[in-house]
Amino acid sequence: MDDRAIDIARLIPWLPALSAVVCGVCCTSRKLRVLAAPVCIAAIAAAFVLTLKAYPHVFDDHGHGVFHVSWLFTWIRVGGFTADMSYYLDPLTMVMLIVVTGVGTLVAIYAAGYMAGDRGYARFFAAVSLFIFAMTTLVMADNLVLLYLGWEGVGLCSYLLIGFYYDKPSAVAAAKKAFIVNRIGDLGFALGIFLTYHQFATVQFSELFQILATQPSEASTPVQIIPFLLMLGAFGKSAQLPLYVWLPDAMEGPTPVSALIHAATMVTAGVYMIARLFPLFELSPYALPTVAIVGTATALFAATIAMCQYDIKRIYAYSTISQLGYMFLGLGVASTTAAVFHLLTHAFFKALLFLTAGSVMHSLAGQLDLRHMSGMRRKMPVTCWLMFFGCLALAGFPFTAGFYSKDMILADTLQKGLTGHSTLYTVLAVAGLFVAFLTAFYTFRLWFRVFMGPTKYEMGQEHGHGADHHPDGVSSDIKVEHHHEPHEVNWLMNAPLLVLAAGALLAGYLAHHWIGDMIQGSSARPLRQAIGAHGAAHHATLFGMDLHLAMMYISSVIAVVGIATAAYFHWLNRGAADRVAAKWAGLVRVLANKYYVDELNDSVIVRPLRFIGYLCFVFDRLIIDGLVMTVGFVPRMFGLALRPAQRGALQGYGIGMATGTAVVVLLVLMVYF
Amino acid sequence: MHYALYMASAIGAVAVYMMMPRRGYTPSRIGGLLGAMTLGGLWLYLAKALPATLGIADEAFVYYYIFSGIAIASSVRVITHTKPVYAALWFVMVVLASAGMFLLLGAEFMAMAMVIIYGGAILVTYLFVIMLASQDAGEASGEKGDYERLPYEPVAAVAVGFLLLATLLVASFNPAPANPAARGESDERIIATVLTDRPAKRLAEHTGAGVEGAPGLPTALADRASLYNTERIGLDLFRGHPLGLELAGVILLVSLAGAVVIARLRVDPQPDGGDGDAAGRLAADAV
Amino acid sequence: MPETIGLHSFILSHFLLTGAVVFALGLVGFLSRRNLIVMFLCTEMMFQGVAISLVAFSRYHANDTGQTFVIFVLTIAAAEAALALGLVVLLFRRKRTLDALAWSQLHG
Amino acid sequence: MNPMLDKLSTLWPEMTLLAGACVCMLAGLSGSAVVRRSPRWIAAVSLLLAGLCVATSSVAEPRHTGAALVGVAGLAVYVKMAIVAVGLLLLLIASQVPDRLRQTQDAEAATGRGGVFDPAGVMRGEFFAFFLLSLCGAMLCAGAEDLVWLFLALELTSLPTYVMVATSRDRAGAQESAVKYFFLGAMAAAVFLYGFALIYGATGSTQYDQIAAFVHAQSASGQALPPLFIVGLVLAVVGVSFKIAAVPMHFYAADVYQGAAGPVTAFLAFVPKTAGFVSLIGLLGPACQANAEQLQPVIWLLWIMAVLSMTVGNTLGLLQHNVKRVLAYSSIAHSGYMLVGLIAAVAAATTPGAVTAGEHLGNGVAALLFYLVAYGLATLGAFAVLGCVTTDQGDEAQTYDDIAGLGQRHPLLGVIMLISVLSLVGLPPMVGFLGKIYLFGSAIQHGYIWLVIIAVLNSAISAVYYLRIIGACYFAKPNDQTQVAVSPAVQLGALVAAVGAVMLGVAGGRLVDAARDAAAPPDAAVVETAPLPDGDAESWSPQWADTSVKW
Repeated sequence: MDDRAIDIARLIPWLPALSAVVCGVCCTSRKLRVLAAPVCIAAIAAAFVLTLKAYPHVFDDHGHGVFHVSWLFTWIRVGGFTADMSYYLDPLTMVMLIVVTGVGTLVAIYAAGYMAGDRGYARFFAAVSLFIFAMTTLVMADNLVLLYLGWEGVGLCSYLLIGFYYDKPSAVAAAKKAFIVNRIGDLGFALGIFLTYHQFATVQFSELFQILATQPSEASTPVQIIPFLLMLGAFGKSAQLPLYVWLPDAMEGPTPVSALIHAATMVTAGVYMIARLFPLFELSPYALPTVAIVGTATALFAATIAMCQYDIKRIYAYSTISQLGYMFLGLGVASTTAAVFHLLTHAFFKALLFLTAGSVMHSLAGQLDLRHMSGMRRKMPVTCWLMFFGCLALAGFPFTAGFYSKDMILADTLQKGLTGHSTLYTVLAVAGLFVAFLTAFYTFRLWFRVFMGPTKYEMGQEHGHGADHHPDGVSSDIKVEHHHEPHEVNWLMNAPLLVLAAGALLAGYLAHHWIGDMIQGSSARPLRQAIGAHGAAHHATLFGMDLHLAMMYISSVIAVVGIATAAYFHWLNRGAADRVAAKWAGLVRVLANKYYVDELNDSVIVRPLRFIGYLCFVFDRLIIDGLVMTVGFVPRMFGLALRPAQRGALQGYGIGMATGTAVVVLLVLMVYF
Repeated sequence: MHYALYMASAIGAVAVYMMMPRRGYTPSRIGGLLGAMTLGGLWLYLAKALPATLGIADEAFVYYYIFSGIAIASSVRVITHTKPVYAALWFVMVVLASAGMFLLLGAEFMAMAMVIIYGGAILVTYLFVIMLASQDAGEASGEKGDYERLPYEPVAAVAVGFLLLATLLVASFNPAPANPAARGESDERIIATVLTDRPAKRLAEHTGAGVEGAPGLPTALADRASLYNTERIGLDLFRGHPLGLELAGVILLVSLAGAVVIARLRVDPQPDGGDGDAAGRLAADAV
Repeated sequence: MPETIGLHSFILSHFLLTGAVVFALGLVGFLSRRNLIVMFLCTEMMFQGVAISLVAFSRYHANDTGQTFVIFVLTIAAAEAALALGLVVLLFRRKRTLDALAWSQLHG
Repeated sequence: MNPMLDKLSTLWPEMTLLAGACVCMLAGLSGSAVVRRSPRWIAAVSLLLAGLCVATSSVAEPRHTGAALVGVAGLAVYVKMAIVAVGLLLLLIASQVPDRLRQTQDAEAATGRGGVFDPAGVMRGEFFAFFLLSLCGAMLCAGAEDLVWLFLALELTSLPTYVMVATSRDRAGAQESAVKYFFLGAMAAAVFLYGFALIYGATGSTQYDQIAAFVHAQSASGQALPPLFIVGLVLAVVGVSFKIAAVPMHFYAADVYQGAAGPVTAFLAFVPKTAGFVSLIGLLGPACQANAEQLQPVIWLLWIMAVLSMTVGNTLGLLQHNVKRVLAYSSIAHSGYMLVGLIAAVAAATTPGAVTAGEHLGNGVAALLFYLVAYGLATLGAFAVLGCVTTDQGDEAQTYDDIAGLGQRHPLLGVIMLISVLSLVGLPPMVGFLGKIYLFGSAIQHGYIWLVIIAVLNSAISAVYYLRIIGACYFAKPNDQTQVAVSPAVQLGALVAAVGAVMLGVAGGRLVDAARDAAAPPDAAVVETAPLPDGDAESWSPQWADTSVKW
């Protein structure tokens, strides 16, 4: 087999890097600005093509997965410590690369239309290119330190892109929050890397896996700590409890960014990292159950919050958190195949959902509030149906992409619970099913609210993105006319969505065997734990059926019921709201907001759930947010306590210095006498 | 012994604190008495353990108490006197007393150098600057001298200073044995290896030849079998630390040029020349 | 009993005591006196305390390095004094006071 | 031949700088306008010549093998090269400082109007002369083999900086920071001088090799080190830590950095710090002949200093609105990080058998030397950018508001600031990341897990205030109250620093190797020259896993 294509694969990260530089240059001149989008799209698309060319090379002649290490140049080589700029290519890498560069290309094409007219057009594409560079580096890294480089790189790009509209204070605050919360997670990750090196004397995956394969099953305590430290990093980046608080706020960024970074790619880095380092996580008997529990708790928590939100992007953000929770559940039950499969399908349908939400927002001048729009299907039919497909996939409607991947996770969990007679996993599986119901409900609540019912809408405050960001009145060369009338977006934006919609509908069916082969041929293959779905015999049955088949039936029913419930309350019986409002006019005046009354007609079944959602939301904002911010608060207090020492008097400083010296000498002498 | 040192430091701290100038009544005499008693008591306590052979002439050791007492008392006056001129003059006393101690220790050259360089040159500079400043300040502000009288946080300063002192004393009273390997070369050896022309000289003397054997060397030096302290220092300085000597020269050059640069830095007349500068500058630019 | 070369160790300690006291009093003066000139004088006094210790050590070990060191200490003291006094004069021209506390605009 | 004269032959770089300084001083007073403006060129030329001298100097065999932590000769060459390289960049960004003084401007204006040039008016020559002399002092610190020499070298490093600070700006703030820096520096000098005296008193010698021999004899006979020696060492270390602005001698840093002109602050953040760390390496070298048990108090001292420096620096930095003060506090924190490397080095040298760990990540001195350059580049870029922004009052940019929107107003300066700050944060691929990996890795190697946890925690805290700088540059409305004026020299200097920060971070192998060679223990010098096996890293060695976890 010739290695040419595999050698060319080394260029995958560097094409976007080059594009970032070119786009950076484009920033400086107004004339060059229009070039940014084509350059960026071309670079990412080229990276995608290279990925496809390299794809066949990660299999040996028998179709089994193999890995290649592709060395580029010496990065860090200090004594025995080696962390080079070199790439680890195996089937798992390929899956991730396809997602990153594939979705990346589509989002970039969409963004070329979406961002048109914005003052920061070139800056946006520079940051996106940089992001793709960092993300591809992350998934291709052959050692932990290079992975960390990508990890911090995507964090930085995320920071820069969340704060893209820097004249919005909320955007700046959200950017800062994202960065700081991620730093907390990264702290654990960095310590995990240090400890890994300390324990195994290498940070290179190939060597690490070799050592791990021969490790005795009883690992020492420091070794057992490593997965927990790494996990902290994964929880931060993939927005799991309690480090998820930054993700809902991150929606302040431009919508394509939300789709690309905060739904499809970056937030799945934590899932990827655990999958990549799966042998490490198997060393501790407590690591994977922890991952599973945190994942399920996050899925449940975020899904309930999503039920009570009105901002479209926020709903999707919480839904992303919830779906990431599923992936962690999958990892936690040693079903890496299912987790990565869900990662793949989720990338398609969530990117689709965000981008269609972006279209709605684009068309309604920034309006994102569910309560201010209705019946939009007549105004934007294409968007309507595209989003419908996305919603189907998210809700897990039979034979859509989300259906297959979610089922795989839930079935594997249940199987682990039933075969191992473990109450924990059974409970987790049931909780997962319940989340599936909530997901179907809130997904279609949104869709019915926006596209069904009578057509009415209120335009948002922003009169087009472009115009809004010209506080000084400078107009740009590229300008899209914004009618003050909702309209379908142009085909530059809709074309990539069609591809995504196809993926959202078909990826599950087409890929569910393929993904198994891919993962089993990579380092993410579970070595020690019982293999969930594939390759091993299925011991458990449910209702006399194969577990997977049973689970398909169950979740189909759940999805349909969820959708139906949503349809009843938010489409068919929506008029009830007005009737109630009319009858309780006084109360409405008291509430001063008719839209709360809209929700009055929720039945006894849904209302408690929604109420719990509100409670969770309050908990989220007050407790968890507060908790995370407290971490930043403690050093502040510390600083405040120290600050009086810096009062400015020369001799005050002298006394401080002399005291320090005297105390130090005294302590040293006390050691002696 | 450690406890005696700690206690002496503590009482000494109280004594110095009492002598610190303050707004109301300053019990400086009581403080001085207390301090003197502390020092005397400590010495008496230590005298019990004095060994038979001291390493310096036994009868001369009494001078240690005299010089040390003067040095310490003068140091206290340096930091408690409210008039800078007197503080500087008391510092001369410290220098003179330590010169005396240097003599006791057989360091004649250092004693003389100390008196000439410190007591003479440096202190005169200080006095000059003090005069320059206090003369001006006298007419500039009426409430002058408040900062002379009132020390900055005397409690903290004294506490910290004497805490450090206590630790230093404890360390000082546990010295390591002298390092025999570090012993300097003997005079004989130096004469034999470095001052090689000197034995020739003495040989010439013995043989009754003339004294002009070594040109440039005074007869008084040439015929000694041992070396003066000054000779030894000179030899050590030039043999052991020639680079240090060069470096010291460079540092003196730096301080010379630095003092010139600083002195000729222009200062705006406004008394509080802080951020008022900016306005002044803009106005000047406009003109 | 330590071998005595130049000076008995207990006598050495006596001289060290004087040196340490002068050093510490210099430190106290530096920290408490607010007149900039006196403050710097006090650092000279700290140097003086070091010089006493150095000469005593020199005798103790019966080598000359300590005394040579004192020469350099003297040189540095002179150099620092020249610079410091120049700076003090500059500061005095600026604020017409020698109070160290007058220079505490920078803080926080 | 006098051994001192042998030594003199290794001092060509210093002599070049000294000669350059003298020429600068003379040229600055010339009546010809062209000559009078030449000192910066003279300084640049003499720096280049000094670099040439360093590059061509044959590394003399260290006089005392096994005496110090490191071979003095290798260390000196590395440090001198680093000082020349960073010194050139500092010179670029500081080239305008004396010209900005109103005094200079007035004198030149008077000459331009046909008047006679008044040489007393300008201080260009002296400024660059002091610049060179201070660098010369820092170089001498690296070559010091004697406490007397070290004392003089430290003074030569600091005395010129006092003058540079005092004359860097017209403002009273400059003079305030000068008086604080000078007076507290004199006090610290007295402290470390006392420490030197006690070390001399305990060992009978001021020469490193003889001190090392004494400690070695003491250690071999199983006796405890004399308390006088330990106290002396502690006082010396604490006193010298004034130069590196580590706790407890850190108090002055923020005020002094704030008051001095930006380029001079950058100078203060690099040159005295380098001199201080090199001095600490030299001081601790002989002491490391003792075993770990005997030196435990000193290790604890360094541990406490490191942890407190990081924590104090970072937490105080959180509360600041003044960017210069933020960078000053970050400078304190970075000293703490570098002390981590020093602890690893002392642990390596005092634990038998661990010296070979220098082959791996365990070489704390190498890490420290590398980080010095990394920190120097990053901080230089940041201060240079700050120096380019002036407020309406004609003052330098100080607060976050002053640099608001810099990224939009001057993209190049914005990017330089971004890179510098990210390097200070320690984000890959900037050089600061590599430096931190190296530092913390060396400590991990010797089992200081908790120390590294505290350090990593601290660098996470620091991200908050560094982020605020980026936020101000990129996420804030451009401030109309400030002007951005960049001279080509400053731009070049800052740009080279920023590019260096990225390049060294991506491919810092050569510098790492250089640092490692510089830090190679003299005994192992022969072993070290063997080329590293390429590609194949060490296999998993079980004894590493056995390293006990220490604080």
